[in-house]
Amino acid sequence: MNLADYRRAASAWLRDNAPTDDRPEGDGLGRAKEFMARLHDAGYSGITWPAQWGGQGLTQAEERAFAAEARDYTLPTYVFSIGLGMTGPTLVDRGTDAQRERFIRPLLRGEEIWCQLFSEPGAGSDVASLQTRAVLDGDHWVVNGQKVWTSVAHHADWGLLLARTDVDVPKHKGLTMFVVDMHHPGVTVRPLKDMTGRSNFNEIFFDNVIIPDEHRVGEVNDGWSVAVTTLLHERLSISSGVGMGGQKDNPATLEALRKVVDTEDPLVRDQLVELHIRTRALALFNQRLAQETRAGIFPGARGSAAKLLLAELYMFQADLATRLVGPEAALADHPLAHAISLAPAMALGGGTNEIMRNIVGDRVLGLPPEPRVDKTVPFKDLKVGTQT
Amino acid sequence: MNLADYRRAASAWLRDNAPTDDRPEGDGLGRAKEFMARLHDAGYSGITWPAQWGGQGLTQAEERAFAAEARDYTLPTYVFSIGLGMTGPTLVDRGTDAQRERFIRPLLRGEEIWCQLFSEPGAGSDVASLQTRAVLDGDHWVVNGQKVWTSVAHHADWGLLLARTDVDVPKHKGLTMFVVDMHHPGVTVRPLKDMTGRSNFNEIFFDNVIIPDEHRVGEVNDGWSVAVTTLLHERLSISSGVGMGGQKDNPATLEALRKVVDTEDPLVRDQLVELHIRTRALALFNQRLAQETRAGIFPGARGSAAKLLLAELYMFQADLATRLVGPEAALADHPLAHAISLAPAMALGGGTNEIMRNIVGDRVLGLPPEPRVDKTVPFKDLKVGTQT
Amino acid sequence: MKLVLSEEQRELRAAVRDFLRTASPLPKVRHGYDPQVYARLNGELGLSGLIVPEEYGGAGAGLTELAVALEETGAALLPGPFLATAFAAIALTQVPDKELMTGIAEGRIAATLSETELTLDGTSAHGTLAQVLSGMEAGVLVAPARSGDGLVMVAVELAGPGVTRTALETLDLTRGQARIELEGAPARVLGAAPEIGDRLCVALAAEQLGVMRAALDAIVAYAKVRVAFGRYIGSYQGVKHKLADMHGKLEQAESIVRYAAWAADESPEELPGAAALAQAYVGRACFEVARDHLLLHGGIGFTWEHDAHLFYKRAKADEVLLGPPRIHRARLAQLLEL
Amino acid sequence: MKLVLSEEQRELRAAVRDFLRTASPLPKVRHGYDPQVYARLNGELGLSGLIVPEEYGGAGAGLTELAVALEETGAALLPGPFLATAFAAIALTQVPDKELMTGIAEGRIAATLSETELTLDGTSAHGTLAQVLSGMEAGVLVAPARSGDGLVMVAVELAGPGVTRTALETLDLTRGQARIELEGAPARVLGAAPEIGDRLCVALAAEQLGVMRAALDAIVAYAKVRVAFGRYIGSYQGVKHKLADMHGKLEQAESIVRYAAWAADESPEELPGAAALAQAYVGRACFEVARDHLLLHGGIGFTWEHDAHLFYKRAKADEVLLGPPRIHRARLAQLLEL
Repeated sequence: MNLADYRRAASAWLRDNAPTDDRPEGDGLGRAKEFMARLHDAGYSGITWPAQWGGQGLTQAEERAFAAEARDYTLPTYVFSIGLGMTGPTLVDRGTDAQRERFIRPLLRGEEIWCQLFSEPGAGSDVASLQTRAVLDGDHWVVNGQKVWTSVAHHADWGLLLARTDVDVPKHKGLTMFVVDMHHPGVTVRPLKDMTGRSNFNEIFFDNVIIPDEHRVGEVNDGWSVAVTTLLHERLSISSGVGMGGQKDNPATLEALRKVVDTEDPLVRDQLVELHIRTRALALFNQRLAQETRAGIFPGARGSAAKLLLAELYMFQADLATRLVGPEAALADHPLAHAISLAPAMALGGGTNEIMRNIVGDRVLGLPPEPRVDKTVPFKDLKVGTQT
Repeated sequence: MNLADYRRAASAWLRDNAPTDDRPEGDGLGRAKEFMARLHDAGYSGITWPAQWGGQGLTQAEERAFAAEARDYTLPTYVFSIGLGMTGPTLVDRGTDAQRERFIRPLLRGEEIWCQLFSEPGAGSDVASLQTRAVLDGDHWVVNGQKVWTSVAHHADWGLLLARTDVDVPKHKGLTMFVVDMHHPGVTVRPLKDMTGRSNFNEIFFDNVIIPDEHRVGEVNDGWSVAVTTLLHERLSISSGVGMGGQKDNPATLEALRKVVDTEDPLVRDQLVELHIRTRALALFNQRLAQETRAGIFPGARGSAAKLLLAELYMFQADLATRLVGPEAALADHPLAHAISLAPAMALGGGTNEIMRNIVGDRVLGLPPEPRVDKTVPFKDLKVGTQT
Repeated sequence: MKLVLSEEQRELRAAVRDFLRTASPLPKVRHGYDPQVYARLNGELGLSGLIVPEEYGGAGAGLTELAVALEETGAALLPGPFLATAFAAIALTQVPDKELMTGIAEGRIAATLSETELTLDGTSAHGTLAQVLSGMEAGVLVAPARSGDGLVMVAVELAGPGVTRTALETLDLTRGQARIELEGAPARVLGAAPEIGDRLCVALAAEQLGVMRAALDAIVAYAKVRVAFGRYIGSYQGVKHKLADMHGKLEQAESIVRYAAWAADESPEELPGAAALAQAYVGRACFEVARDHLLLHGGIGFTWEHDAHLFYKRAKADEVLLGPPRIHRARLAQLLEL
Repeated sequence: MKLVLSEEQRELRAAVRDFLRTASPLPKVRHGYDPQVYARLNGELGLSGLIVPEEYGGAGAGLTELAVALEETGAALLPGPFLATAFAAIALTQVPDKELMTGIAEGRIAATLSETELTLDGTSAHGTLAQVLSGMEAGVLVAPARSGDGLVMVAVELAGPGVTRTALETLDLTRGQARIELEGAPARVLGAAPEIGDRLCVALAAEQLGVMRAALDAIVAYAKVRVAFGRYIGSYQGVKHKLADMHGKLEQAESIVRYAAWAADESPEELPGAAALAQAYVGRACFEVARDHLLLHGGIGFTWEHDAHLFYKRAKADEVLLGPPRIHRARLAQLLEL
């Protein structure tokens, strides 16, 4: 099938099968799982994944074609996004054949839900300084510790867990990657309320959780290299979404604001012009990155510049909007009160602005690295987390 | 004499003796020297300096009283300012009695002019990495190297010179301070043109310049501690001037701009309001620091915050002014063309903005220091200046 | 011009700070208004009577002293009607009323102020006030009202007849508002409506100064103990330089607040410009510092459990409390005769 | 919409860049306009004829290609009338004139453009043009003139009678202006005056993109070799983070310039908004980057001898070249129907 035919077929399938109601009442999860099974049956789940493990074995071209058609729909795939975007690709790249055989197909069919367990309260930007311990006991590992900022963990069947297995070596060299059963009785999932008052993330506590050694991914103490694979997939899946739409419901856009503020005031108008300028500047940058990608120029770390600019734009626009609207914007049920509470999210998730600036400086501009004090010290002697 | 009497006397003396014309034609230097001699005869030069060496032996109170009276005049003391503000106080603090006897009185009477020779092309913010060498040869030192950013050097009789006397020890530990005769044939003074096209500074080249050992200030290899004394006096004399006036001739102030821009335009008005806000915010901060100083609260490193803000304000206002005025501002003879060329000066002289932020972070906020790679390495093994 | 606190004013500050540290520590402010703390604040420290003239049982102090107190209640994110009562007291210093003044000075009466005009028909007031600060906690409303005699200042008992109050949750978890409808509520005329907007600007700026100082202190303290990549985050210039810039804003904000409070007490002709400057500069600086303090905390700053968002939200709510901030800039333009 | 250069356009860029690297390196630009370099630029590379239609001996390319060339002449701070001639050529594409077009395409004629209206009396033009870009180097002036037939575009020989030129030094050492007085100067009518302001905005933005790219490249290179306190300055976050932010501005500026040039060539209805955006964003970003590139050089950046101030001054002169920058924002407000 040539690409145009592929795209037409995808378009037709989506027209017939995509849910029209993107916020189904009742058993949303059940219906999402049903949809994923149908998506897989139709050949649109795991388009580029190896056919041997349940994928379609096609190319990026087909994946992009499907994504382009799907852009007009809101598919109920959020709960599967960690599995599809991060943990699945990691297993495809680095898992054993037995692991791929066991996990990939149920993941692509939506039968099993995945989460990712890297960040900890004391290890955010600096994930490699994590403290959750896994200790080998015969043919299994015993895990104790705490993870945080975990999406969809309350629905998850499996988690991709990075844990410390050796404290006598430098921090990057004593980590190992595992697949952990989220239904193990030692796993506690607790919703984490964020500053908007909602709970989009979880905290996970591990209390003597057992993991069989065959659920280890990669070699013992080589977990950091596996994590780098996962984080690369994460970055790709974030940067591809940056700035493309996603502002439809935002009450702080120019289109939303022009309806509610006094555009007779020249100063208000000029502020809206500033918002327009910044929004267009970033949107055009993102479109250029997308065009370059299609032309085979891989954006690499330049995506981090786009992510940084997006974080700044979200903050700027919510801040501006509340100032333009005035006292009303401070009422809890005003959309801008939620928007200003949510505004820091983009700057704090997926790497802070400071981390993004380091990435752009180091990898795009090729600037000399900061001297590192943490790469050679045994982990047990290293300062980590919060210390006085 | 009580303070009020002192002040009245100073006021009367200034009324009778201060030059009315602040830009005398012809032999300005000669007349400046005459004025300094009269100032010293009247007891107003070196008010707080020890009487033994030619000062008046009075207190800060008298000095402040005289300064307050003098504020209304433009005294022709610029050419003596390095001696009075930096090198003189250093000799008073750290010189030998013979040096004080020889140098202080002529300095206070304006008979001899001084410059300071610390900065080098490869050692700006990081003065201690300087490379000018002084080698002991019997009872004298032989100096070779280059200094830069030296004010009034073309008039100077003497210079306070910081040079490297040992390269086998870490950089701070191999420096020695000297008094150098600026009339020595090995000294070449060359005006340094800055980006405004004017020459307010000099470059100084030393080619086998001889300094007798009795002109060494402080111990051999203890020059850094002497330099710290000088820099402390420099900082005091800069921060006391920060933001106090000095904007009279600036074409980028609100008062100057309101006469030349279209204040009918609400956007122009709002930009002028922004300029007013920033100017007032800093002016009030400086006034508060001054009031605190008078109340005995020493501002310390907080003066660096004021200096940083002033550097930013100068840059902001010249930039804003040129935008408001438009194409005309780009004509070489428009005052704003000079203003925008001069605007970076405050950010680059007396410590860059980055250095100021470090000082505020470290000394005002007490933040942990940057790890240092340059404090323990022998100078000869240290990266300095510009290197590929 | 006086920009430095006197010995007495520093003592006042220390007293309020010490009191709040134990009586209203940060973990407590999430639970909202505690009338007991409020009673002690007014009783033991006499804060509510600070600017009430001595003849009415107050301390007869000026806005300079009130600013010192508000800076501390701001830094503590004190919940409840302290700012609202201060606003009302500011109005009452211009139209003195023995009953209210004495009640406020004794801490018996919590009041609030609205700048929206009511209509006054004889002794009954009508009107809808969309957003009244601490409107649920206050017992008395002071507001301008249009009557046959022109614009007057009236006092309305909020627990009395003809008053409907609806609690409004706000962005600021520590301090709510209320919608108040008056349909023939008994109103007492206090006098001709005075010009008090400038003083409200100064009082709010003092609270904002406290909020920004506390936010900066919090993130500076965190930067000294939080480690990333084996170093305290405060040792990275990326963090350090931002904190230095925040310090610069704080220094300037404090200078402006001291100046504006001094102008309110000593130099009425400078007050309008000083007050507009205070809101234009300090309101913005306060939010920027609170924002950056939150962002520099990293992920933990985004959690509900952490206090960072409380400062962030108070700063934003304060920034728009007296109207869209551009009104203060517009006023400056007018005062500068631009 | 096309935001990525084609193979052909990349080749053009490489050719111009290579040529300028050897023919007009930075140390040379202080000496000002070199007619020989200019002749080779137009001869060997045919740059002056880039947008001249093929029938007049040009390459018949679009603003997209002209933008590529201007980015490189901007990056090299090329002195002389290249931008001025490009401005004039942009006007001439709307009112084609064989003699001028051919002359420009062949590199014989350097021209300039003024947007100030002259008055036309028969065939003689009158008026005072306060600031004409490269007015001393250009041989022909293209300008709108008010005549009995309405607003027309005219061409005036600047070396001819009735013309008084006064050289004006500007902030930008690499490019001067002139005051031009026309008192009955012979003028040739080219046609009705077209709307060309948008295209001028795009062309200038392309030059500004080059200036900012070169400035950023220069300071990035310096940050890799300059040492302070034993470390390369580019390893300090204080420097690194600022450079990262400058990179973000550059990426956005490039995206806008590509878009605006595409709109000029392919999507006329988008051009006005794209052009105003280009000046509003790129003009500002260019100066900010040039400013920070100078400041990050430290003291050496303040010296006359160093090149940093050349970029800084070009960036500022360019920012105000087409008027106070607020006019571009005002136009955006109008186009957005705000």
